[in-house]
Amino acid sequence: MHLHEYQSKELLAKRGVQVPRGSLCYDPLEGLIAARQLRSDKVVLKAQVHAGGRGKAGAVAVVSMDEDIRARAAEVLGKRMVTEQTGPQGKPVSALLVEEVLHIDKEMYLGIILSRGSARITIMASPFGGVDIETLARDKPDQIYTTQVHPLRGLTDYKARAIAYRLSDSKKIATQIMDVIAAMYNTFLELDCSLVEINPLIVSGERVVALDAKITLDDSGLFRHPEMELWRDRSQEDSLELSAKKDGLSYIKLDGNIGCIVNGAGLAMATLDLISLHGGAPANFLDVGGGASEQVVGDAMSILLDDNRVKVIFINIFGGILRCDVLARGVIRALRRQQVAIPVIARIEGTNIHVGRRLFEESGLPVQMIGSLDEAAKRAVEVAKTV
Amino acid sequence: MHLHEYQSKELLAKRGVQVPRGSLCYDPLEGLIAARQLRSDKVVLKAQVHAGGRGKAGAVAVVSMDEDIRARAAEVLGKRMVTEQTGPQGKPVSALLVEEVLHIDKEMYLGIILSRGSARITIMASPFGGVDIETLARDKPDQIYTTQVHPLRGLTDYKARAIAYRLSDSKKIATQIMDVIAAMYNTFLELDCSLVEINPLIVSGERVVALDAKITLDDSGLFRHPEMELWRDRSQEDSLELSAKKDGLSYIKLDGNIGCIVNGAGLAMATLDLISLHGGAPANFLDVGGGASEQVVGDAMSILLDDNRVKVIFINIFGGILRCDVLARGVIRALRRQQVAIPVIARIEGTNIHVGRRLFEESGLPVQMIGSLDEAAKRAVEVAKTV
Amino acid sequence: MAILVNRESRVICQGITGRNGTFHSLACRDYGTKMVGGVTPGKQGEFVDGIPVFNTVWNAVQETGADVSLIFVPAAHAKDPILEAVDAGIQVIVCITEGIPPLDTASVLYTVREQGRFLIGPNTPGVISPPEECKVGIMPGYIHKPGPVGVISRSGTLTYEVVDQLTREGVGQSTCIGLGGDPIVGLGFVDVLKMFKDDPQTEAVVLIGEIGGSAEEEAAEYIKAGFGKPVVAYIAGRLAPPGKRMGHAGAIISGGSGTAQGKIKALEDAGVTVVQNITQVGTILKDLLG
Amino acid sequence: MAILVNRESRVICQGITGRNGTFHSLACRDYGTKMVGGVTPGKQGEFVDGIPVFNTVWNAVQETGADVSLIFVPAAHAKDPILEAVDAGIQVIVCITEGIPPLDTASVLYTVREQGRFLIGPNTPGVISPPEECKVGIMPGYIHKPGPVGVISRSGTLTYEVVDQLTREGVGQSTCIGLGGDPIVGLGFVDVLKMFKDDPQTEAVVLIGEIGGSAEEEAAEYIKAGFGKPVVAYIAGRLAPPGKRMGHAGAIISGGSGTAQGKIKALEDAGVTVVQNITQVGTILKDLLG
Repeated sequence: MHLHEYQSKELLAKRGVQVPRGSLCYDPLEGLIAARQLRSDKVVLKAQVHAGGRGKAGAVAVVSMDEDIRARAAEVLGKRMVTEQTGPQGKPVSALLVEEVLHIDKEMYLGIILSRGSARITIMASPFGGVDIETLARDKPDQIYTTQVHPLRGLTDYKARAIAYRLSDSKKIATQIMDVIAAMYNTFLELDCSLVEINPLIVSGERVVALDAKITLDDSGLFRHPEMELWRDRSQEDSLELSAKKDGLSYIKLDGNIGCIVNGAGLAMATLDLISLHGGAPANFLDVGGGASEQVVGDAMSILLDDNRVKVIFINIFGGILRCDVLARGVIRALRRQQVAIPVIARIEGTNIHVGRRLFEESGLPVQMIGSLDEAAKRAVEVAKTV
Repeated sequence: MHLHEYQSKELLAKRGVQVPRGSLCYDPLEGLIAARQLRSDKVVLKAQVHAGGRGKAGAVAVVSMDEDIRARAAEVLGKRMVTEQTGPQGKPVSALLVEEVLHIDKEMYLGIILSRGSARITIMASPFGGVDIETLARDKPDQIYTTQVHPLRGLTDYKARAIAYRLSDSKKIATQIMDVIAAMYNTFLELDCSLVEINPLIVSGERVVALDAKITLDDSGLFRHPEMELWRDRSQEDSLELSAKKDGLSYIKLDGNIGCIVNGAGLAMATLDLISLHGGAPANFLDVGGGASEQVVGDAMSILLDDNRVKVIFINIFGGILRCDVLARGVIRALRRQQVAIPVIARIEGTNIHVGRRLFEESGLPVQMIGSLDEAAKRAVEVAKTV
Repeated sequence: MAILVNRESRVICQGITGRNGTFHSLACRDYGTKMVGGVTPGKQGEFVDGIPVFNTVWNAVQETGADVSLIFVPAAHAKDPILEAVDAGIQVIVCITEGIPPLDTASVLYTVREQGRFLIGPNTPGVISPPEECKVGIMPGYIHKPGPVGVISRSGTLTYEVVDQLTREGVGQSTCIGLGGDPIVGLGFVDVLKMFKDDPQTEAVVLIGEIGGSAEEEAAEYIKAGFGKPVVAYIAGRLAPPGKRMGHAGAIISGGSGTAQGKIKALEDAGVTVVQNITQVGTILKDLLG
Repeated sequence: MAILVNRESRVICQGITGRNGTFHSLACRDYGTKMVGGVTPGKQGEFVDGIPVFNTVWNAVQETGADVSLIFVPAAHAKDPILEAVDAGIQVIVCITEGIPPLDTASVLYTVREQGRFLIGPNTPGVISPPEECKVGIMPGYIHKPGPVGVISRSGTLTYEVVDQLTREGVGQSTCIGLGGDPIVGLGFVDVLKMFKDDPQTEAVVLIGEIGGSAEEEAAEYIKAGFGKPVVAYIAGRLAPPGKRMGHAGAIISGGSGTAQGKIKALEDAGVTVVQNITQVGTILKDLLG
């Protein structure tokens, strides 16, 4: 679960990190008032969207108090913002962070992730911030310092100190950076994060300030932090994907017209690849999970049936814990409830396959059973092209 | 620093451990009222002294409400209690814990220490409590289960569970014991303890209750818990030892008449042993520490000069960081201030020895310098016998 | 022979009295696995269809000599049972549980590795050695067939798909292992490849990877350095959009790394036959070994 | 030769800019020790009488090749510098600091042992190898003399007393080590005895114990199993009353264990010459080696 910049800053500020003065605004007038309250010549307006690359996309604007602040705010508020990370449809901007403009002496980078290979929390730091870490890794690989934290010992002062002194020679600055690192680490640990990033972390005079921050919570750890659900901004997430998640399904919208239902994430990905290999375009990734119930299968079918882009439904199930008869019942129920006659290609295999096959045959519904996965995928692609 | 039973119980109860209902009383009338409030046929009166062996010494009494509770309380309150651990002079009882009497189905033992060899927190448990751990170790060594806690991992549930199920087969009881172990462990860690003990931990019906508890805080960790100083009961400690500690000295009263001042704990112990080997009896252990100042040396001298049992003072200093001239100045100042003419035998060696020796010689005070440690000790013993 | 689990493995199930624990313990036993006990605190003395239940893993190991454990416990409490298994001396730990917070997995993994034990998963279907009639996991046993192919995968049903193809083509398996679909898991491709290398029964390996992380790239590097047995690979997720989690918590392309294309290239550079069409794995292996 | 520290040791001081740190760094250098650097965060670039100061131990090691560290930091913050030294690759860590909470020492000791490093102390005078002109600690250097006797002790001034006797009798020392007076310390008697056993220069050992714990009993057991060199021991604290802490945090008899009598008996059973009168250690060693 992604957090907005303002939320990320709030979590860090609570743990002692300095952030620019500012406030969150939901309409242009509020924005004007907020800007005036900062009593400064210039302010920065930052659109709150779940996507990087905001700078290039014009989602961050430094404006002078001479300008028409309301107009500038209105240019973004309520609009959809397209950045290199949002996809062409963009993401809606419902809130604007209005902040003071700080004098910048130095821009640094600090990020924390959980590294897969070592299975350790890894702190990445660079004295050159303000660009994204991938660019940094490409352009100045020897200016990124990574430090791993012992999983049982936790973050020690000396590790934070070693990083801090690589970013600054000044004791005054380094001491503040140490505190920032500790705050980031504690946030990461306490909230089961998958990313805590401050970029840039700036030196402004004698102060160290987090100019931008990005926190992502790991979905698997969310059950420990139910209070964080209140911070979920549903407007930033696809509504179909959201409702699928609520049903216990894993669904991702794609651009094609072949609706897919598969059990297991790996098999689901392989199914998309196979369809694509045969020249088709899947409308979605949809994993009903290893042990889905009749209800869940029905819900999955409904999501596809509700999607008017879908020309054909391709079911690929290798029944293990999920029995083929349960699957068949769920599919049949959903098809009967819906009055649309969408063609269904089903390749089912595994536990109770015979019962499942018989149920489909006896249903009288337009479900075509094909034993070979390859043939089934080819057929789905053909059907999608002809419908 | 030792805590009283009632203090130990308070710390554990705060962390969820069940303790008997009761209250602390400072005079007999209060005791009577407390007993009545328990609305029970019998109550137990427990003298609060820093010593084990209270049971055998009559410091714990179960009394019926028919009896004269005030009289029974008056038997102990304000008296000195002599147990096998207090020494013949005993310890004053200024408070009485008045508690309900619980039905006991089973008495168990739980204790936590920091084990020297392994340098790990060690949990000791036995299904046979109510006797002290040394007796238990002698009589039922195979009924004591010890478990070590990984210093970085901390106490895991499964370790607490394994102990709990060794004490009880009942899930209801074992689950409560797990919570007690966790509470004890957390107390140990949070307060830098050297001992957290519940003995006995009882099963009373379906409840697990700490009938008696004993917590000792490690002196080296006390600086992290300044609030615990408020709980120090100075009446339970020797006043000379206390004032010595305030001066940064390490002083322990012994039974003899030769006052000793030494730098370094090991050398101080060796000095006592040497005096004893030559037939003398030291009045004290006194370590002025490795880097004592003139002031501290003077304070140390004053403690001995104030002790009217002391017939001769034996100074044994191997100057390293502590310079012999600093020592001499401190001793001379204290002797001059005090108007008593107590003989002093001094064996000093090490840094600035010549200056120190000259200072003593020029002082005109009754300080006898002897170069050989063995001879010096012999001489001190002789002097003590003749004075 | 096979690897990790075999005819001699003595298996317990932590969480045996739960619905899944009971179901799969009995299914494993039906397949031939020596299910010697189970653990559910407070239920010592009970039996699950003849399998004795203990309060602690320690008790179970003492009484049954168990060396393998199959874990079914809720994600919120999975850390402790894994540590308990390690502490009690269990050598191979198979954790089926899905949705364990990665920081918890990372924490236990430290101890697992420090103690030299093997953790399979979490979020794995488990491990099965058909020639040894030993299954420790939730995979459908009947699709397997004893034979010379080792299968390693980050995905459950995709493994079933491949195994089913192999069996239909008459190609049996030595050991099939699901590594688990989480970003942080115990055994990785390289660990298992090393075991397959030393296993005389394994003549070829099928490696089923997916997007996310760099486990496949590391496997490629290891294979390149001289694995010595043919490897056929399939990488799922060529169509996956960056930044989207494809079901598995570990299957996510971030910052341009972890793409299927990168993995396929690395494996091909290492001399691995990378299959584009998942449905051809069975026939390719048949040709390879035939 | 000697053990632990020698002519080649490259020593840094953590806390070099403090009063004690400066004083003893220079005293060690005066004795002959290669003091190559010091660490005080924020003071990199400064010098202490010619000794360069670094922000981190890591920097100091990189620049100077240090392998030994002498630590002077307040007890409340001693944990972190020890861990830092270990992490930066320091092999021998001498921690002078007194009054470190035992739980802190126990915590760092885990990492020190896991990484195979040597921690001397805390609450130790340090270590000195007179034949190698290397002193890493606070002991008065001038009382020492190169020679064949190894000295191990839990006490500081008592060691000085014994060393002084030895030197006066013309008996020199190979290495003298204060283990530290705390209940939890790094190196123990047995660790150091093993080193002395392997050190050709050491012909005899003086072991100075005291009440509390069971380190002397363990030493006795080790010696009994075949140490092969003569050992002379002294145990301080025969008069100590139970339950009273005799200055050292570790010197306390509790529950009837840790008594001088028990330790003396164990050592005598192991063939160790236990001296009753501390002032005779020098002459006994002279007779032994003469």
